[in-house]
Amino acid sequence: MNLKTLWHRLGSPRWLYQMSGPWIAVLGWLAALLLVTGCIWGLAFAPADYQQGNSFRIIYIHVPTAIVSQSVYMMLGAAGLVLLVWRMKVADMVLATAVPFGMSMTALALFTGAVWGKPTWGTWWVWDARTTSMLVLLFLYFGLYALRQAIPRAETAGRACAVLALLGTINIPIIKYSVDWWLTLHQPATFKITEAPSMPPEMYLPLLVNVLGMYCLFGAVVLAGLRLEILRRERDTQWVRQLVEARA
Amino acid sequence: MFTGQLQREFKLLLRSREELANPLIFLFLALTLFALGGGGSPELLSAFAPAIIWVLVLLANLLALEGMFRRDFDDGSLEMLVLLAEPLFLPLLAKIFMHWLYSGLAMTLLAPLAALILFLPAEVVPTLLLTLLVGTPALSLIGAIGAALTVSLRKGGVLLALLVLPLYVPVLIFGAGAVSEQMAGISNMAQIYWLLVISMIALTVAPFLVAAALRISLEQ
Amino acid sequence: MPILLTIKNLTCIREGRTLFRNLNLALNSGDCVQLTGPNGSGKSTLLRCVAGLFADYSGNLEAAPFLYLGHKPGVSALLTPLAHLRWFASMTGSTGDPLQALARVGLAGYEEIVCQQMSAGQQRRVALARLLISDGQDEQDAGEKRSRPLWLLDEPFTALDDKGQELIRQLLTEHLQSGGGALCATHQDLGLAGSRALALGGTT
Amino acid sequence: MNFDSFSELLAMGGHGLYVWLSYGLSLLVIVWNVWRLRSERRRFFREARARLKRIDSAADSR
Repeated sequence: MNLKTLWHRLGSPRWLYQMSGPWIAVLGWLAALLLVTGCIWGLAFAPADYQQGNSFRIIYIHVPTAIVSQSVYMMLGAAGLVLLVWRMKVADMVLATAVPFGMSMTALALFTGAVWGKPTWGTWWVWDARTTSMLVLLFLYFGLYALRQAIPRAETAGRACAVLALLGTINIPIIKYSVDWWLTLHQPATFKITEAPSMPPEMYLPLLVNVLGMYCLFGAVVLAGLRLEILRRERDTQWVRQLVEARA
Repeated sequence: MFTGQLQREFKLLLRSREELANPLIFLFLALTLFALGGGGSPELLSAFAPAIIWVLVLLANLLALEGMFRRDFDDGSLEMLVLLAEPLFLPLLAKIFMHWLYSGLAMTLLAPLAALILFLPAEVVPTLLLTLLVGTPALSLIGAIGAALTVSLRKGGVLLALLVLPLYVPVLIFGAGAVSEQMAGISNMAQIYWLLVISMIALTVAPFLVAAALRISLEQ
Repeated sequence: MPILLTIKNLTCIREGRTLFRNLNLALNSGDCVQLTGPNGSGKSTLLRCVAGLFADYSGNLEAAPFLYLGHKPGVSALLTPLAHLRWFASMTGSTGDPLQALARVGLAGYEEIVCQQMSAGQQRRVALARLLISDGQDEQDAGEKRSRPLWLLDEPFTALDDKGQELIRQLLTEHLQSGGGALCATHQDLGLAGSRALALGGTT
Repeated sequence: MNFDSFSELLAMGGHGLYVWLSYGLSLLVIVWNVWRLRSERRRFFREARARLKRIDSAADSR
């Protein structure tokens, strides 16, 4: 199938619904497999850090969630652009369903960061560049979520969120830079946590597995949300009716 | 078209003079509260003065934002503007400019007074004014997008704050940071250039996003 | 005769309700189409689709430059009628005389009074004055000079007294005679010679 | 395995509370995300069935 027909088919809800079913199962099970492997590996088999001891094992959940939450926001910006320029409904559905996921992952990354910080550096919270930009990212997610909740009409809400996501995506690099600069003003660079090269493979391989697992989970969740949105918006079409009756 | 809209906004502003002063009164009221809460200690207040002034400018700006499109939306003028104006960004720029005049510029002009209340050293005041002058346009421009997105909502106020304040973070950091650096005796031109850059990016992007957001808000 | 509005296979579904399906309409200059139908049958939505305020439809729409008069009069409460019309003129580039237009809609003497202090009907009249100045006042060769030949009127009779309603009929008649066209949603009888009715929401 | 016994794995060298708290909450969040979608899907089918019934009975009674 060439790219153009794929593009057209992405506009067909029914095709998307049927195609996404098996993909959700594959991605979901893959995510479960990878995450379970990565976590057990990281928790039980990876060697302890010679400075931080065992508390560093939080990295295996903290870094993947942080990475995924940032990629999700970037993807929201891209989806917003697609929706505003080409008015593709799929983009709207992705925008609707990925926000709660991204929001929960950002909150999780902040929480695990705090829990990691307490035993390692003796404080729950540091105003360092990474945590601060994650916090702002969480607020950006809150904004997207609240805006969608506030606008009653789904189509209007989707396009309003697209504008906001686009604006946020433009802003994220500026926020990152400003926060980086601000950090150097207030305190000298204290610690660089996630420098990969200094890690031996038996330490970073589980991390890699978990990052992959998180992306698979993200894919599965977005596709499942997409299916749900398709059903809601196509509820009066013949094929959805048949689906509903078949499940009765 | 720009001047036509500007004249209209100016007339509207003259007719609602009493509302005009509200953000400014808020600014000074909050400043007083800060001074009272801080025990009036000059060292404490002057150390926090750049942050307090900038945060209050953000909030006062936000307060003025809500009315930017609200009244026009309620009486249907906004609908007409969107239908008639071609290109739409010209009258929108006029509206944003007007908002900046009575929030950003007015606050810049009153900032020396705020600096006085908070015991900000006199030699830092020019820097404060410069950062406000260069940074506040970005606030009005970015804020206009949020105002346009929430204009059709009855209870848009808190939502507007939630949408817009995270986007104000860089302006706050560079603005307050430049003043703090000046107090510490460090060169701060980089931050002021950054404020300028943010305002310029906002100036090029915001009018189109505001136009898009208004069209979306009117679709109901 | 120039065509002012073509609607081809217009379908609009809102909140899961089909407002209209495969709607077709051609409106030539000199035509007036009255939209009728029960509440919620999509009259306003159709007008908003044509005006470009509502884009969630499928089908083809081609409209000449138009003037839209919606539910809300679009008159700022804090402005005077004169200031409002001047602003309107600066947005559209229309050259009609605002004073003359205000006199025509029965608001002579109210030019400098803030709209806030006027009644709802008078505010509607200010909105009607917009229709006049966009046309220009030169009656003799107005046909060629109409910059916005298509009028989209949503419930224009709202809040108007008998005289005001008569005024709308007059304005419409003149507009149609000079080559304009109108799409008008109302429950009242327009009483115009060249008017057709388009009933919406007939199918259940 | 990096630990000598299961109890040492649980203790995490004295940081057990922090490590297991993070992992536990992460599990909770992931499960919540999956559960949310599943329950909303079930709710959609339940409501769609009820709606279809209402539409059909309205059509019958006419």
